[in-house]
Order: sequence, then C-alpha cells, then structure tokens
Amino acid sequence: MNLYRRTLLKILGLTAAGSSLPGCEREVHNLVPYLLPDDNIVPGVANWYTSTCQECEAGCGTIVRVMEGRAKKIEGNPKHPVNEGKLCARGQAALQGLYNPDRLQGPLRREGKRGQGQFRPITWEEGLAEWVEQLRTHAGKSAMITRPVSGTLASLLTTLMDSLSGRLVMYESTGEQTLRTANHLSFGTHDLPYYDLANADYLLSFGAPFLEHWLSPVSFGVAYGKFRQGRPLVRGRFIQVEPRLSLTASNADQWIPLRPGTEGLLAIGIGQVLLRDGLTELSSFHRTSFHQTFSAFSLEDISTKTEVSEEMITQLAHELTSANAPLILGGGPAAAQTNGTTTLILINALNVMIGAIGRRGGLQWMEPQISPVDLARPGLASELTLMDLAGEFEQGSRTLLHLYRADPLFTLPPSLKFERVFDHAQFIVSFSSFLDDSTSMADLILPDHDPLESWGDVVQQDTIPVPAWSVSQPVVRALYDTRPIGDVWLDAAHRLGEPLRERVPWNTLHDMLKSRWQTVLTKHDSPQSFETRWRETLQEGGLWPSNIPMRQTNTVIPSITYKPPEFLGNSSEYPLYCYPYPSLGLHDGRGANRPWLQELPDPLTTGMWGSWIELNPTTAKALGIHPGDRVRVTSGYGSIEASVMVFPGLHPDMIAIPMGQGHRAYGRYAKGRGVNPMVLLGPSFDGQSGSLATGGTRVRVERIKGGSRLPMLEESGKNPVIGRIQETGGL
Amino acid sequence: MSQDPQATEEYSKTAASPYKWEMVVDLDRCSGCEACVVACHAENNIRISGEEEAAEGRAINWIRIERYWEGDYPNVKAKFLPVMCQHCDDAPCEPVCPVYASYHTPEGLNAQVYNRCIGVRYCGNNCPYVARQFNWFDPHWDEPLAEQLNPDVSVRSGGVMEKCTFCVQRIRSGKEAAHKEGRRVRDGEITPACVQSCPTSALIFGDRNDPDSRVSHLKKSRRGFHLMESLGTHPAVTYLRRLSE
Amino acid sequence: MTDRPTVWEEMPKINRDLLSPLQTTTWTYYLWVGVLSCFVAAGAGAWTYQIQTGIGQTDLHHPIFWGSYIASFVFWIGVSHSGTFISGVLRLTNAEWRRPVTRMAELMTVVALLVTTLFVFYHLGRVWRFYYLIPYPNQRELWPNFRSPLMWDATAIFTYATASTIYIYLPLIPDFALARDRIQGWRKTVYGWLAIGWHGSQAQWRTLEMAIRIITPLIVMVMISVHSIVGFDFSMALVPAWHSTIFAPYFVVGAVHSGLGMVVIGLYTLRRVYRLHEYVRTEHFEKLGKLLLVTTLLLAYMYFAEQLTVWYGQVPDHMAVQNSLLYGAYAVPFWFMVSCIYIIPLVTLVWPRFRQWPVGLMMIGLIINLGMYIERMLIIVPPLARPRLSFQWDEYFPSLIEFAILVGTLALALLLYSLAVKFVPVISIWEEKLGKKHAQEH
Amino acid sequence: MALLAGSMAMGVGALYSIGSADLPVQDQQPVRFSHRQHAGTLNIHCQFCHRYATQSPVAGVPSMALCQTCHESLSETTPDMKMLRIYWKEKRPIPWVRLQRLPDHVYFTHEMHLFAGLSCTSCHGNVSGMSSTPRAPTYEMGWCLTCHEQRGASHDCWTCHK
Repeated sequence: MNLYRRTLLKILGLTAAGSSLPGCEREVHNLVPYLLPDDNIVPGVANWYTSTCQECEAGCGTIVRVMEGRAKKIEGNPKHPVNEGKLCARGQAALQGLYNPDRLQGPLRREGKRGQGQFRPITWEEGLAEWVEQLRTHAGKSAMITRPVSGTLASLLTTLMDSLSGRLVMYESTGEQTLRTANHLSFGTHDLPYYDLANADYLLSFGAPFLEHWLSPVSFGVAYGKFRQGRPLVRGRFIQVEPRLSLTASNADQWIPLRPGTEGLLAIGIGQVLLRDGLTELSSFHRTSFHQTFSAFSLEDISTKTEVSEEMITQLAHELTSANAPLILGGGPAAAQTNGTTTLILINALNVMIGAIGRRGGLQWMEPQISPVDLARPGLASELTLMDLAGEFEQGSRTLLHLYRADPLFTLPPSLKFERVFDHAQFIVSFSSFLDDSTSMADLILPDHDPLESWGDVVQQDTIPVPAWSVSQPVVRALYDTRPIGDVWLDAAHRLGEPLRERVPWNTLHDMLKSRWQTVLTKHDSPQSFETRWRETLQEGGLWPSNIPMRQTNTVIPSITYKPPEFLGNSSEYPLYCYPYPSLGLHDGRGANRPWLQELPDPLTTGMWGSWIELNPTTAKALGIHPGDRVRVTSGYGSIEASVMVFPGLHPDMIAIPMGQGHRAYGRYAKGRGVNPMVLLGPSFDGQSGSLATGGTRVRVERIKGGSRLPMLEESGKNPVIGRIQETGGL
Repeated sequence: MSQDPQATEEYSKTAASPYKWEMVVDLDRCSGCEACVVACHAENNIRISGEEEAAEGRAINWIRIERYWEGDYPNVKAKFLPVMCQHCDDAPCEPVCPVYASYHTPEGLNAQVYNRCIGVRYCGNNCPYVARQFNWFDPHWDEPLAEQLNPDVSVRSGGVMEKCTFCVQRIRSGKEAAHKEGRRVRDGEITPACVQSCPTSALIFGDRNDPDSRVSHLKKSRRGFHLMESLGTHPAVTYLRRLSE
Repeated sequence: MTDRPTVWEEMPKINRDLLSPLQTTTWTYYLWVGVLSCFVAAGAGAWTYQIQTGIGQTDLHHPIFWGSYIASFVFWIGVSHSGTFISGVLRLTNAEWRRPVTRMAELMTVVALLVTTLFVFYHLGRVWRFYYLIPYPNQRELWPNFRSPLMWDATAIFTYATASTIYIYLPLIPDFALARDRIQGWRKTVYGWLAIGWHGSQAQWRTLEMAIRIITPLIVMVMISVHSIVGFDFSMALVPAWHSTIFAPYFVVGAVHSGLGMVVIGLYTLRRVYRLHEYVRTEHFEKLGKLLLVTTLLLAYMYFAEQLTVWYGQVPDHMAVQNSLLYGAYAVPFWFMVSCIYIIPLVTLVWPRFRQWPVGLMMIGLIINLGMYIERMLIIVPPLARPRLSFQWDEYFPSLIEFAILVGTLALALLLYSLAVKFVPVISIWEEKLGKKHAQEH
Repeated sequence: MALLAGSMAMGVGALYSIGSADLPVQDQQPVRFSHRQHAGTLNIHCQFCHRYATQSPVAGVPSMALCQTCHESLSETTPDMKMLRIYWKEKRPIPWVRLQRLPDHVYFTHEMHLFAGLSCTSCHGNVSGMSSTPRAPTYEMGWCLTCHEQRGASHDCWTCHK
C-alpha cells in the first residue's frame, strides 16, 4: 500500500482525490506538481482512450475516460461494429476490476501447504527464475488453462505451448460449445453466423438468452431495439420457448414454457407442420432426410411430451411462414441438456426450412478475412476436453499447470473431480489478478496487468456482419508491481533460450503486437506511414473492414434421430429438474468481486448480494415452502442451502438457481457469499459437443430451519405479508 | 459560469430558458438489462451500500428497473419499468423542502443541492415515484475503489438526500462547449450516462425547446404517457407504452 | 359568611402544604431523579452514537423516510396542549374546578414543548446544519423556504413556545413572590428575580388579572392553529392517506385527547406523592373523565369519518393504506390502537362510578397515551409504506437506537417535570386561595 | 442587557460568516516562492506557469521541469533557489501547500471565467505585488454571487453546485 501511495504521488499531479471524500476537511491539502509534464494530460480535463472490453468474449469496443491518470468510466466505442457505442453492466464494471481492493499487487510464492492460501511476496526475478526452472524440469509436460484469449496473445501462447509441447486449453463455461458443434454439423463451418435480428420481423427463440449473456449480448441488445422500434411500421414479433422465464423471455410477446429438454421435440413438431402444410420449399437433398426426421413423432405425442398444445405448435409454424423475415435461435436451457446438440441442429433445420440461411434478417456468414494476427488459436475446450486433461495429469504425462483468468475449481461441478489436476500437478503457476478458488491452489503467482493497463488486441469474426479487429491500449499506468502475461511469457521464452527465442523474438507483447499489425496496416497499401496508421487505429479502437461479401453456405444437415434428454437421479427420489443459469451481473462468477455487480439487482427476482432458489408458486405451496424460507437442495452429488424466492415464471417441475456466488476465495466481496449451484451437478454431458449438461441433474428440495433476509430491490418482495402485487397500471 | 453580455441577456432575463431537458423511455425497447444502472453508479459516484444496507432496503439507485408480474403460470408476464427522477415541472418535492435544497432550475431540471440539504426527508416522502434516495450513512469505498470517483460529481455525505440529476455535469459541459463555439447544444450532443449506455436505445434524452429534437418528436407518440399523470406533477420523463397484442 | 375566619385560617396551611415540595425532599425523590438521569444519559448516548455514525441507526429506509421521531414529535406536541386546554379553555369558561389542575397542566406544556423540539433535532440527517432552518441574514443570501409546511410548523411552534412560556409565567409571579418571602438561601435571590418586584398591591393584582385575561384567549387560538399546522405537515403532502382535509381538526382533538390523559396521570401521581388529597379531589377526576369522554367521542367520529370517506372513494392508492391497517401488515397495532383510544375509554368512562375512581382514570390516561403514541405512528408509517408504485411497498419498525432515544426522552420529560416540581408550586397557591374565597362567597 | 445584545450579535455574526473555506493554517510553503519576483519584477505572464487555465477547470501548478527551464541557467543566489535545485536533483516534486481550495460540492471552471473576459487578478488579487502569497480572500458563496449579480451571470444553484 505504501509503495502504491508513493508511486501515485510521483505520477499524478493533483491530490484531488482526497478532497472528494467527506470527512477530510481538516487536513492540510498539498498541491504536488508533476516532475515532468505529460503532454497528454491536462489536469481537470478528461481524456478518452479506446480499448476493448475483455469481460466476456464478445469483444465490444470501449472508450475509457481518464482524468489525471485515473480511469473514471468505461463506455462503448460508438464507432465499433459490435456494440455501436453501447456497453452492458458487466463491461462497465470492469473498472472495479482495475481498482479492486483485492487485486494481487505483485508476485507471490506459496507458503505452507498447497491450498492453505498462504503466500509471501517475492520479487519478479525470483518468481521468473523459479518458473523457468520448473519449465525446464517439466519440459514437455506443461499445460495451460486459460479463459479464451484471442489476437496476438492467443498466437503467442499457442506458439509457445506448441514449442514446449504443452497443452493449451481455452475454457469458458458459457462458451456455447453446443452451438458451435451444432453449427459445424449443420453448416460445415466453425464460424458462428451473424444472426441478423435487426432486420428480422419474427423471432422464435428456443431459450437463447441473447439479451443476457449469449454470444454477444450488447450487439443483440442494439439489434433488439431496432427489431422492435427501429423501423417505421414494422415491429418485430418475438416468441420465446423455454422452461424458465428468463430476462430475454420476459421481453417476448409470448413466453411458452415447456418441459425441460423437449425443445428439440417442439422443433420437430413445428417442422412437421411446415412440411405437412407445404409451407416450405426444400432442396431435394433435404426433402427426404427432413421428412424422415420430422415425422418420427406424432403431433399429439409431441404435444404431450413438450406440454405445448397442438394448436400452439401449428400456430407457431404458420406464424413463421407468414412472416417476411423470420429467424429462429436456440440456446440457453435448450443447449444445456444431454441432447443439446441435437436440439440445436433441429433448430438449424427449421431455419433452413423457413429460408433464413444467408437471408437478410436470417443467418449470415461473411467471407473469411485475414486478420492482423493469425487466428491460430485452438477452439474452445468443452468440459470433456478438460476431463481429458485431468486424465493426463493423473497419468503423469502432464505435471506443470498454468492458470490464466480461468477458475475451473469454481466453474466446474465438484462431481467432475477436477481437483485431481491440482492434486497431481507438481507445480502450479497462475497469472491471474485475483486469488480465486483455483489460483489460491497455486504455488507461484505471477499476476497479470489489468486489461486497462496492458496492450492487447481482440479478433472478433463471429456473430457480426463485418470482422472487428480491436486494439486495447494501456489507459492508465500499472497500479501495482504486476506484469503483462505476454511480457512474462516472452521473458521466460528468452530465458529458456533457443529455439524458443527465435520463434518469439520480441521483448514485449507490445512489440509483437505492433509488428503483427504492421503487416496488416501496410498491406492495405495506404500512402501513410505505419505510425500514422497505427495511431489512427488506436484512436478508432481498431480496424473493421467494410463491404465484406457474404459467404454462400452449404447446409449439410444430416438425418437426425431425436433422443430424449437424460437426467441423473431418478424421478421418485429427486422429483425436480434443476437449472443453474448464469447471473446477469456475475455471469459464471467472474463478476462476483465487483461490488457494482453484486449490488446490481437481478432483473426478475431483484435479489442482490447473494444466492437464492427459485420455485414455482404451486410447487412451493405443495412443499409447504414460503418465500424467504431456507431450503436444502439435494442431488445425488451434493447439496446446497439457500433461501427461496417464489418465481411465477418457472416450470412447476423445475428449480432454478443463479450461478456466480459461493466462492471459497476471490476477495472480500465474493468470498463465502451465497452458494455455488455447480455443487449439485453430476457428470452429465452432451456427447456430441462434450459440453456439460448443466440442466441434466435432478434434485429434491426440503425445507430446513431458519430464514434469512436476502437483499432485494423490490421492497415488497422481501415481505411475505405484502405478497405479490399484480397491478401494473398503464404499462 | 459567466457569460458575455448578450448571452447573459438570453439566459437570465427571459423567463424561459433556451433549453428544457426531457427524457423519453421507450418501454417497447427496454429489455431490463440494467446497463443503465451500472452506468449511473459509475458516473454519479453512487455509494456501494453493501449487503447489510441492501437488506435494509437502503441500496441507492438513481435509476432502477421495477419489475411487475402479471398473471399466473403459464400465462405469466414480467414487465419492466425503469424509474428515475421524473424532473416534474410541478414537483411535489420542491415546495416542501424547508431550506430550498430541492428546487427547479430554469432548464426544467429538478435540482438537489447537497450542501444545502439538512436531511428532513420531507421531499422523499412527497415524491410519488420514490425517486429520492437518502444517504443513511457516510459513504465508503475500499481503497483504491475511490480512484474511480468522478470529480465532476460531489460525493454525498451521510444525512443528505440525493437523486437522478439527468447527469447535470454532462449537461453543463455540453452547454459550455456549445457556448464557447457560440451555438446551441445540438440534439444528441448531451447524453446522460444511462442514455449513453442503453443497448436497445430505450432511453432518449434531449431538448424539448428544440422542435426537431428526437425527444420532441417521440413525446408526441401515441404510445406516450406519464407516470401517475393524474397527480398533476407534469413529469419531464415521457414513457412510451410497451406494445403487445 | 360564618366560616369567614376559617378560610383565612386555612391560608397558612395552604401555603405550608403547597410549598412543602419546595422545601423538603425525601431520599425516594433523589433515587427517582437518579434513575431518570441514567435513562436520560442512555438516550443521550444513543443520540450521540446516531449523530456520529449516521441517521441510518434508525430503521428508516426508503420509501419510509419518517418514523418514530416524527411520530413522537406529533405526540409530544399533543401532550403540550393539555396545559393550554385545561387552563386556557377552562379559564375562559370560568370552570371553578380547574384551579388545582392548571399549574400541573401548564408545566406539562412547557416540558412537552422542550421535548418536542428535541425530536426535530433527532430527526435531522445533518443536525449540525440545523441553522439553515433559521431565517437569519447570511452572506449566501439564502433564506428558508416559507412555502414548506415544515417552516410553518417551526414558526407555529416557536410562537406557541413563547406564548405558553409567558402564559405559565404570569400566574406564577405571585407564587414566586410567596416563595421569595418564605425560602432562604440562593433560591431566594432567584425567586426574587422571577417575582419581578411583586408585592401584592391592588394595582399589581389588577394588571395581572388583565394580562391573564388577554393572553388566555390568545393562547387557545395559538394552540388550535399550532396543531392544525402540525396536521398540515401531512395533509399538504401528496402521500396517499395524508392528503386529507380532516387532518387539522383531527390532530387538534387528538392532541387534547392525549393531553387530557396525561393530565390525569400527572394529577394522580402528584396527589399521591405529595398527599394533596385535600386539593385534588375525586370531583376533579370525575370532571376530567367527562372531558375525556367528550374527546373520545369526537375523535372517534372524526376517525370514522375519515376512514369512511376513503372506503367510499375506493381510490386504489388510498385503499392500499386502509387495507394494510384494517387487515394487512398493520392490523395488529391498528386494532390495538382502536381499543386503546376509543373502545376502552368509551366503555369505561360512560359509567359515573368509574369516573369517580382515580386509579381507574389514571389507567385510562395511560392506555389513551399508549394508544395515541401508536396512533401517531400509524398516521405516519403505513401511508409512507404504501407508495403508489407497489414495487416499493415496505415495512418499518423502530430500531433499538430509536427506542433508546424515545425512552431517554420520556425520561427527560419526567426528569424535567420532577425538577420543576421542586422549583414551582404544583398547584397555583394564589388561585387556590382565590378559589376558596370564591367558594365561600357563593 | 448589553452582554446579551453583544453575545447575540456575536452569534449572528458567527452564523453569518460560517462558510466552507479553509482556515489559514500552515501557510508556510516548503520553498518560499515569490509571486512578486516572478509575476511582478520578471513580468512573467500568469498562464506561462498556470498553463491550463484557459482550457481546463483547474489552472494547474507548473511542473518541476517548467520551473527548471528558467532556473537551470540561473545561479543559486538564494537559499530557496538552492532548495529548488535539491528537489529537482532528487527528483522530488515540491509539496506546495494548497492555499485556494473549493469544497467538493462546488463546480468552478477557470476556463469559462477567463472566456467571459475576467482577468486573473479579479479573483486572485494582485499577486504580482506580494512576496509571499497569502491565503486567498475566502471564496465564499456570497462573494461569488456578488460578482455573478454584477455581471448578470447565472444565479441558478446548479451553475456552481454539483
């Protein structure tokens, strides 16, 4: 802390921050001048620097307001094609990552036993030396688990892990592996299409939470605004089908609940009607296979199994055909079952039937572009891939573990026994900025800069109409004695000597970044010098070529056999389905150390600062449970205790729990708060994509003693005496 | 702020100010994503209340998304209503303040002067929109979270009422920029933090005195209504009804 | 006329009886004062803690911005009306039986007013900036807002405090003179000052009586306006169930109701402690009982009328409040309050025999005041707890700090009263004598 | 009676003057800088050192490097010049004592006041005649208002309060 204070005084001109806090009136105020003037800083005047949001993988462009060396606010970059100047709650809260009181301030070495959480500060030299030593010892046996990174850092890490014969695993718990697999099986490409919501006039969504966290929520938000009110005379109609009324579903004109896991069956029903009533024109290739697929069940059967009436199925099919530009999405709970990939392929087939492929207001792919930095990054890993990695650690073929902004011990269900990796790893190095659940198991921590302090770039070619190659630059000087992960890896590579040194000759990630961008910016043969172009790029926030032609896609949907979802736990002992969903603010838990996000009320339950169990009112009544009661949820794999919120928009046979809480570490705001629903989940996978079926475990709920006051924004909701109010006046 | 004589004439001598700031909330666009809430917290130095105070119902939000349930499963609907200070032309909070901490600016803003407020909280009672929030304790930020605080906005001490200002600091700097260039503020030049962040563009802000501003156009929409119109508070926030069949 | 000499013989006894509290003090008194002081200290500590840490030590939270402090403010203002009502109104109506009661009631007025102002300060979020409320010339060129009912309130209470101080002081002058002549030590000097040269000349008596005759109707008018204005604090607001025209008279009657109850308690206690059975007789209790019956009926009528109008109107905003009272979250305190201030007094006080039972009346006084305290809370809290946006509906119950301050303040009131008893005769000696004389003349 | 009147007058006076400005404590600067020498004798323009005044809310204190542009070529004739040299050599900024500070709830911008044609001396006094800069006239609200009134500038609270 002392160090930090002194640094600040040197760097910053006016100690004005003190005066903005109350209770300091009696202090003597000093004016501390700069030693050397910084031409970019005018005291009292804000500078805006472009950057790229790295809170999720959408890659929104941002601009950061900086005054006197401090970042004040993050807003969307108006010129950026992904988010058009808008930014979600989580992106804006990135500031509290930068200024988080629990950030690691320098390299740490474990003391005491692993997992005890005791560390002592060391110097970078010590840390690097030890790490390089370990890299030598465990040559060819290292692995790295990281949150998805892209751009230069991705290619650096890929190159290095490649040279070290290491294994690089990019894991994201909401990486939509199911969707990627389904799209690959349907359209033969790994790229995700651009879902042209803005120009659609009818949207049928099978659970896709596109206004919350799905793929690129801000760009979907922008498109949703246009879809509803952006065109004169046309207002898009939106139907959402899913067992729980999500935030996205609550925006729909109609929410159709159905039995969990039967989304694919409903898609078959709709397709069947489309085919039966001749409402679709298909190529001969598809006609036979589709007929086979879509006539496997009778409509009556489908209606019983999905709990959606036959009339509704017919109506949906007819609405789809009478719309000019209908679009169908699938995701969220539909993808979170053991049959997730099949379901999504069936939904893709529906999109083919309504002619949405390659159409305006449908699914579009752009021609692949050569990005400034090569895209040689591995695909995202599924949970099964992680299991495979764990196996390698168990066998001893991997012994050195690197962690970067990934917290598998928190995001994976304990039933997967991923702690095997930590038990068997002989040495664990983490580059994370926080002591999260996994990093606190590390032996050596070499903390990275915050994204706002470091150079980087993000390549986004999925789910947008034009590629966005965004740059992020350090908008504030590093607060602490941390080092950018890229620089640290380059340093290590140089210490390891040839041949690594030759493959990555740069000293810093910044050098590497610039040299890579040089090839692109000069390739676009403009008369200006690279430096000018580079400065322009930084001012713009990146590069996004326009007029990218659309790619013709071949649909390769095979003949599909629908299989019903499988659930762990028998229905007599565990009568309820369980659906843990990513929280709007905390996502899978990475936002849990940001007080703004902790205090952000969940939009539907209005809960804050904690966890809760959502129960349908009828179910709650049958179980004799009142709002605010404490319950224990038990599955065959674990149990959690939390208070109940009665949630009217939930399938009666289902409970829902927000993810993101229940950290064992991760700083003062997150630690020990709420419960982690992952504890309940068993090893249930969607075989095709290898994704964990988060909706695939059954549970039971029982009331236990006690009750607690869960913070809620809705005052009346806290109090069962007042109950629920129905009036909405003129909304 | 001081002006050249001509501008002064224009600003203070005429009863009507050149600007009248208003907002439109399109409920058909609002998705309830709460980007505005965090934007507001970041911009306006809103305190972090913490779990305990939040449980006591004391979490401060200048803009909140109210959620109203309608119907029962399976025909249940959740409707969102963003509520912030409505900057009423006939604001009930203004006449009741014994010390003039709450007053109306010539530009139609309902102002709260924090350093004048002594915390009798009458204004809070009298606001039918429950837009006013009170600082029950002194604010606190764990170091170094306070580095983020916006120097353009006062940090409110305990015992003081606060509420949405339509981001007056942004209005002020927008007007200064326009004034230095000797022109009026252009439509869309000034955006409060919530409006700026709103992904679906459900919030629109502008000058009602400019007949061509987006706010002026949207206000005339047939979907438009005011919250609790019958109370006669004449809010500066117009809501556009959510459409449904 | 035959008893004439006896009346004059009684005079020294009256002097002795009524001055005795000023002259002798028992150990129980010291104990009582000591205990009260402890409570006051606890309350003061709680207040200090609240100022240091923040007004959040209360259970207040939006949308319930006002709570027990304002309720207590209204309650104590009501109590302070007892003095002016008993002595002012009864003086105006020439009710002879008032004589032993007036001084006790007037003392109550002053003590209650002091306590009332304290509640304003407890309530302020930034009490150290209280002077913003005072209209004084300042370099900021800022004035308070006279459109605010709170400013009306402040003005009214200031007027009432000034007027009632004068009102209690005037009839005290002859008694101070009496004390000056009979008590030695430092107090003699103080009484000398306070008696401002009273020596009982015919001219002085005439002036005094004239002054009292002038101020009495004035103080009654001030009293009515003061509590009307306290009612305006609420009825001027836009809050559902506050915005009602009946509030002003309703508040006045309510105040008198609790004030009378308080007088009965005081009368009973002082009579017991200082053995004033000769002066405070069953007759007094019976008369006060009748008055209480009147206020009970009046108040009940007004309350019923108000609730009836709300019910008949069926405006949803107002109905939400009424429902919460009748059978919602506030039903228990509501029905308890209704029994305390309407039902129990009504069924007991209609019996003449009951009215002649001092202990019973004292208990009715206690019940009424308990009920009125709750009633004040129920006027303030439920309407705030049911704002028009139902998303914000909430509940409130005073916190421990609030209770500590409330109890401490009650102790302070009792302490001040107990101290006052040691300083001024609790029964106006000269008026008592005058009464005896009148009685004899008739 | 005179006592009473006197104490009342004092009370009202105290209330009248209650403001928010700093009290003149610890005005001793670490280096005794003289505005008379710099702005007076040498006639250096205010904005040569306080260079942000026209473009920022704050006028800014000159960086050490800016001091050094002149002082580098000057011989150290006074102990304070030596002090300055020591600070510079040690690469330490001089912790100037802040003499003029507005509370957090006040919005004030040098930029707009200079744009309106005010001169620095209007508010800061004739510092070019002062060897040691005193604490400024208390920037009380009434003082601001007087000028705003005279010049017809806005009286709206939110012009200056944030």
